[in-house]
Amino acid sequence: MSNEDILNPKQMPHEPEKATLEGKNKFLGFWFFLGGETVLFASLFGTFLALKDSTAGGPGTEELFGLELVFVMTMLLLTSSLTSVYAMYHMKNNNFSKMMVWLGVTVALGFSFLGFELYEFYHYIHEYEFTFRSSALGSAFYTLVGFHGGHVLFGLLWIVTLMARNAKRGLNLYNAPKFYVASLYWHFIDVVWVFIFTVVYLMGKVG
Amino acid sequence: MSTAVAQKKGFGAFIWDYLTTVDHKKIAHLYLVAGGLFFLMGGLEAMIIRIQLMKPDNEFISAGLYNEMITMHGTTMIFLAAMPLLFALMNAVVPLQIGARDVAFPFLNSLGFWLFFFGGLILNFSWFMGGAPDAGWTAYAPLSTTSPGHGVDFYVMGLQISGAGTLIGGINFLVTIVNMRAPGMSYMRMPLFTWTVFVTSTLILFAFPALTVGLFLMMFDRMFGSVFFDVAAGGNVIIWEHLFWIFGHPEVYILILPVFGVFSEVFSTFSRKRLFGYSAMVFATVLIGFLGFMVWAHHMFTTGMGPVANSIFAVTTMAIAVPTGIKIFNWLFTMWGGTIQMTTAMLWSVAFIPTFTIGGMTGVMLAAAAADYQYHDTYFVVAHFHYVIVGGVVFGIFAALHYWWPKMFGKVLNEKLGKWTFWPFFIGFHLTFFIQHFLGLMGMPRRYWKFLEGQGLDTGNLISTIGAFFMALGVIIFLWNVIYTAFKEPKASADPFDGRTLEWSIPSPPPFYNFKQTPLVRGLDALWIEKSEGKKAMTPAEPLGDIHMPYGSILPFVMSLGLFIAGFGFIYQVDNPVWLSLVFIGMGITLGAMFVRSVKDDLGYHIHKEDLEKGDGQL
Amino acid sequence: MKGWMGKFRALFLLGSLSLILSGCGVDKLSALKPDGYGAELLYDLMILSIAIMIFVFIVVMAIYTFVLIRYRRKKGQEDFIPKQTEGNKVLEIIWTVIPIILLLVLAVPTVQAVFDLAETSSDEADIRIDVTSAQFWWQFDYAGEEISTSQELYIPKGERVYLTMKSADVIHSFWVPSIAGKMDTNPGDNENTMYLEAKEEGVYWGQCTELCGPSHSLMDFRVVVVSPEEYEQWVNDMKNADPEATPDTQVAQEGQEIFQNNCMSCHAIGAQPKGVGPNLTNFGDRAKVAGILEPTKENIKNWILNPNEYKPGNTMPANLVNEEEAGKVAEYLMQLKPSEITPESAQ
Amino acid sequence: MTKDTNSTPHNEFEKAEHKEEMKHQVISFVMMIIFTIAAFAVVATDAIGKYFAIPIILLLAVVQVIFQLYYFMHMKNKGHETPALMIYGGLAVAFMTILTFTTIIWW
Ligand code: HEA
Ligand code: HEA
Ligand code: HEC
Ligand code: CUA
Ligand SMILES: [Cu+2]
Repeated sequence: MSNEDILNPKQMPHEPEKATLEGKNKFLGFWFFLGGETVLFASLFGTFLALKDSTAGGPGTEELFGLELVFVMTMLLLTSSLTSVYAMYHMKNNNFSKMMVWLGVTVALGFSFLGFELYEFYHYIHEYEFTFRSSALGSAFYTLVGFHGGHVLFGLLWIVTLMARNAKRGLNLYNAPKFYVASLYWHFIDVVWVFIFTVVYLMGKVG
Repeated sequence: MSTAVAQKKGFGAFIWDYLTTVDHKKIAHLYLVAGGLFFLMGGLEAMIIRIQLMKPDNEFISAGLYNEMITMHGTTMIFLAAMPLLFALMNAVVPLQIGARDVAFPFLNSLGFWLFFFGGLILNFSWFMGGAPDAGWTAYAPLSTTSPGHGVDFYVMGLQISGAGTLIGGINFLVTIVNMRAPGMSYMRMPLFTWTVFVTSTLILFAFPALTVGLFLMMFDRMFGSVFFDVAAGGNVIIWEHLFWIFGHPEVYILILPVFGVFSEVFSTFSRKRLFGYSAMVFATVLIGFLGFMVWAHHMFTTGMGPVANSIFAVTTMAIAVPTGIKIFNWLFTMWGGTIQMTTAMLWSVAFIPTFTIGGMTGVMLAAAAADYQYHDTYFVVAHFHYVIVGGVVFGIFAALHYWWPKMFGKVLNEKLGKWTFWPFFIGFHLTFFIQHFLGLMGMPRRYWKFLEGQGLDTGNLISTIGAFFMALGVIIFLWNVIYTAFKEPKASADPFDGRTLEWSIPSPPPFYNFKQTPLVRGLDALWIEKSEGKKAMTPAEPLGDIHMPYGSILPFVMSLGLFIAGFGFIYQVDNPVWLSLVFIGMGITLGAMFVRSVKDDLGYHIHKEDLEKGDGQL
Repeated sequence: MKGWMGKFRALFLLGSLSLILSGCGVDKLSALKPDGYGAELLYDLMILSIAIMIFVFIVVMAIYTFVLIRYRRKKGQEDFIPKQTEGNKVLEIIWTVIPIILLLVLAVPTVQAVFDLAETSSDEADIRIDVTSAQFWWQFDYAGEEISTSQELYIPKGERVYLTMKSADVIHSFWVPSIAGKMDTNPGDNENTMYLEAKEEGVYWGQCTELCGPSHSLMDFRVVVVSPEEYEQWVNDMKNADPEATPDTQVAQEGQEIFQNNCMSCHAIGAQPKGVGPNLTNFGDRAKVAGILEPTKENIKNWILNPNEYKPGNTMPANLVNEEEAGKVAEYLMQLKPSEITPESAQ
Repeated sequence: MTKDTNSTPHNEFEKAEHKEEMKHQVISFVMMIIFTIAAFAVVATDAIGKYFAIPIILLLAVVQVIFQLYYFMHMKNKGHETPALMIYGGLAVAFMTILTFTTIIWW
């Protein structure tokens, strides 16, 4: 396939993200990466679980967590997962402008999630003096949740860059895999969050 | 558009070419040179260790320096020598063996190398910046978290950065092997080396993230005041041990599996026989990889995990002897009935069998959890792992270098010097490490700066030290051989060893696009099949056409350099927040380069059919 | 365990193997010269595993030697193409099944030994000792007896002594090769347990086997095994030791005063209070100073003046007292001999 | 260069197929929301004892994740065999890691 065909495809194929060898490689490589990320988060979850009762006299999970905030955050992130699915739906239908709209919504939801998260941290630090350094639980909590937050932030920057970069070009076989892979990343972040709200917050609340 | 070969324009252009290359064959050279230099460093450290232990109560180096020496020796050898040397082989050979023009991600391939390289540099800079890490290559907390100075910080940053490179490399090879095989090469027709690389890459993918997390926790504890390993604030030091070994045990199979692949190729080539029990070999490789994740706690039998855990991990560990045994016997039976030609590569491989068997057997002895209460942290363990690592990995790397040197550099290494490399190293190796089994049992713990008089350990240690000098001699002869070969040996043919796999079907060294036409694979040992049917070359799977090639790029170098700079910032911001500026500068460079990478289209170029027809690789 | 081991011992191979190996190393230090229940159990396990390994090795080497001699390419065979065999099901099954059987033979006694050695005390009457490690010394507190020693652990022959182990700083590991296997001492609440059961009297070497800092290799200690009667007497003597007792000589008395003024912040004499340095109650009876030096006055004096020269990185400050004072303190310390029972009694 | 390629002709059949898939995805989204609410409800109302609540919410999480992976991330589609293998590999290692860490002081 010539470069011209990739940048200006005469017709979009069925699965534009896997139409070129580069696309196929990117697709597969990214899934592998997610396999590795699974272990990364497992190690963090393991550490958190091992330290979840090590409060060193400070506040414990039951005392700290409020479910309302977490519920709102969860809804935001879950919804953003759906909106990115919509974006990919439009990508497959070769409808670039709609894809951009949905990605925009995704980004907005993602940022509001982050906002809530920052507020949550602020709240713990100022109301409870529960910090990264105050107890092993604190270290483990901020590290696990912070790593997830970092992933959210990175995902947002990534999607925004992609959108800005391709706003004028439209969809082609060169950038379709990039959009697709970014959306996979976004879903993965959501998967991790499902476990965070279950294992950290809900189980922490149960005690 | 044939810009990729911009060399022969002087030294500057030559350097620039390597800094920007994304060609897997050149990246292999980079890995080889960098890994080789680090091997010499690690070897030098080993010599210093052995000199210190030459006689009882020796004061050759101080206690603190000794701990730095063993830490750097272990870390350097494992992360900066053995792994990169294996990556050199993987890069040089895998794409050729599967009939591919390149790896799946040429850009990332180069990024992986530079990350490793700069990570290794950071680690070794510690020598000049107030002291190297001194908590052992295992860096157990809280010794590591409370170690004064910045030594351990260098360990953390260095491994974090080079670890990222390794992970990238692993993913690259996985995708390459899954997606880029030539037509006809089904999984069960892949050469065994490619298979082992595949499994090794999977292990990298699943093992390294555990190390990444462990290093982050340690970094946070040391640099940002978290308390994961501070028992006073509820921390738990055993977490590090688990995370380290969840990574660490698979790591040793990451090291050994590729050389198992090498030996499979060498045995079969120089016996002129198909590998005996190919499918069993593949199965055994996968099984070793799989079991490798269920045994890590055998390094922690004396940690106090309790009898149930110890028993479970003892039994799973022993189980690994079975697939490994399958391999040993299959190699023996590959030679059985063959016609064995004792080239240097074959000599290293033949020497590997008894050596590794001894190492594996002491491994199984260690796996007997209760008995490990006696062996653990003694020289018995040191003997075990040098038997498998030196007798397995290093022998394997030597075998591979002698075997694939013509493919990498176009000349066959001098055979006579090759044998002169082998014998001192082989004899020296057994002198050094065999006696250490007994030293351990006689009560000599490892990581001992000095042993005292009157403990009956004097003779054994002296013998061990003498052996190390023989090994050094072997290495020096090898270096001489490299130089000698470069100047004195004639150019090698495409297939100097009567090879069986695809890499021998193209010129030595191959043109930068590897295969003019992608070959059609008709079975295991693809080239051998064609040769045994009297054909000279592979049947192409496609008509001659344009070849797509990636552009080179300096960005991987820049990204890694940024992290290198940021690394120093992270290390020193503890002393003075001013250093945080380095973090911002460094991260800025890296993120900037990433940004450039993502907004600039890079589709590569095409070599045109007409140019290909004109000359063989003379572009 | 003992039962089937007895049968194995009878085997000539194992017997001679044991003989050869037991020639290795120094008494009371080598794991190959077991004098305790644990060490013997593990020694038997080691011999069994070595025997299995030798068997495997012989098989591998037999095939190996044959192949290399028989199938070496000879002159005139340059063009010979051997038959390309794919494999052999029967052979492959054989070399899968036989190792599995051998490993089972090893695994069963391994698991038994692991559980055997994990036994903990259930009886108040047992001797129980708390072991605390610190950079680079050991403290032993005898539970229920109000006795503390450092560097030297006294235990009675033939009795099980249960240890509860922890660390005051980094991880260390407690190993007395001739009596039992090793066990780590972890910081925090992560206490470990093990037991010692010595079968011969004597002074055994103990070592720290987990890298713990510069003087890791110098963190030696002794286990003094005496007869049960002597142990009884030692416990009594130690309990009755008077930390305040005035020494006989003038020099020593001065030494005592200097000691009380400069050193008591870290070192205790008598069980209380616990210090950040070794307990010196029976220092005069020690076989070694700081675990490594001969107990001469000169050595003690030099140690007090500059401990870091002998054990790099240890936490005792240098030059707390001047040279003359150090001599006096040494004199005093050497007179701290609360008991008749000393390492010499353990012969 | 085309600014917006959505004017290019596109296979009607494929469009229908995408629509069908989208429908599944919306259904799974609704299910996920329901599961989430259920999990929060279990904890918030304290209706069930601790020993039942934890397994239940974990189960709900696992089901949700399966929806994410199979529907949102298309793992159910063909061409995802290798990704599935890798994710399961990762999950296996993850499972073992977490198992040890939750029982870090073994029994
Ligand atoms: C390349 C590296 C490599 C390899 C391949 C191995 C292979 C094995 N290792 Fe080793 N090991 C290390 C590198 C390696 N190891 C390192 C670096 C350490 C120390 C780390 C540190 O603490 O610093 C270590 C430590 C180590 C320990 C911890 C010791 C301790 O600290 O107390 C244990 C315990 O079980 C162990 C076991 C094994 C086993 C069972 C194998 C098996 O895979 C071996 C299998 C092979 C065979 C058994 C031989 C061939 C088989 C046959 C011929 C069939 C028949 C055999 C039988 C029936 C027995 N190793
Ligand atoms: C790939 C891994 C690898 C390799 C190849 C080696 C190779 C060697 N190792 Fe070691 N080793 C480890 C991995 C490895 N090692 C690890 C992981 C540890 C544990 C560390 C820890 O406890 O934390 C260890 C520990 C270790 C110890 C124990 C230290 C202790 O516990 O106190 C000893 C002691 O003998 C030793 C010796 C040697 C020797 C003599 C070699 C020889 O084979 C080396 C041969 C090579 C040379 C001799 C190079 C020769 C070249 C020159 C001399 C020229 C130099 C010139 C220039 C620089 C221009 N190693
Ligand atoms: C800050 C605490 C501290 C002070 C003060 C201190 N010591 Fe020590 N001392 C130690 C520690 C810790 C050790 C153990 C060192 C080692 O073995 O690693 C030790 C060891 C010793 C030993 C060897 C003990 C043995 O068990 O064999 C002697 C003797 C000794 N000190 C004497 C003295 C004298 C005399 C003084 C006062 C002049 C003194 N110490 C002051 C901390 C201290
Ligand atoms: Cu204490 Cu080593
Ligand atoms: Cu291991």
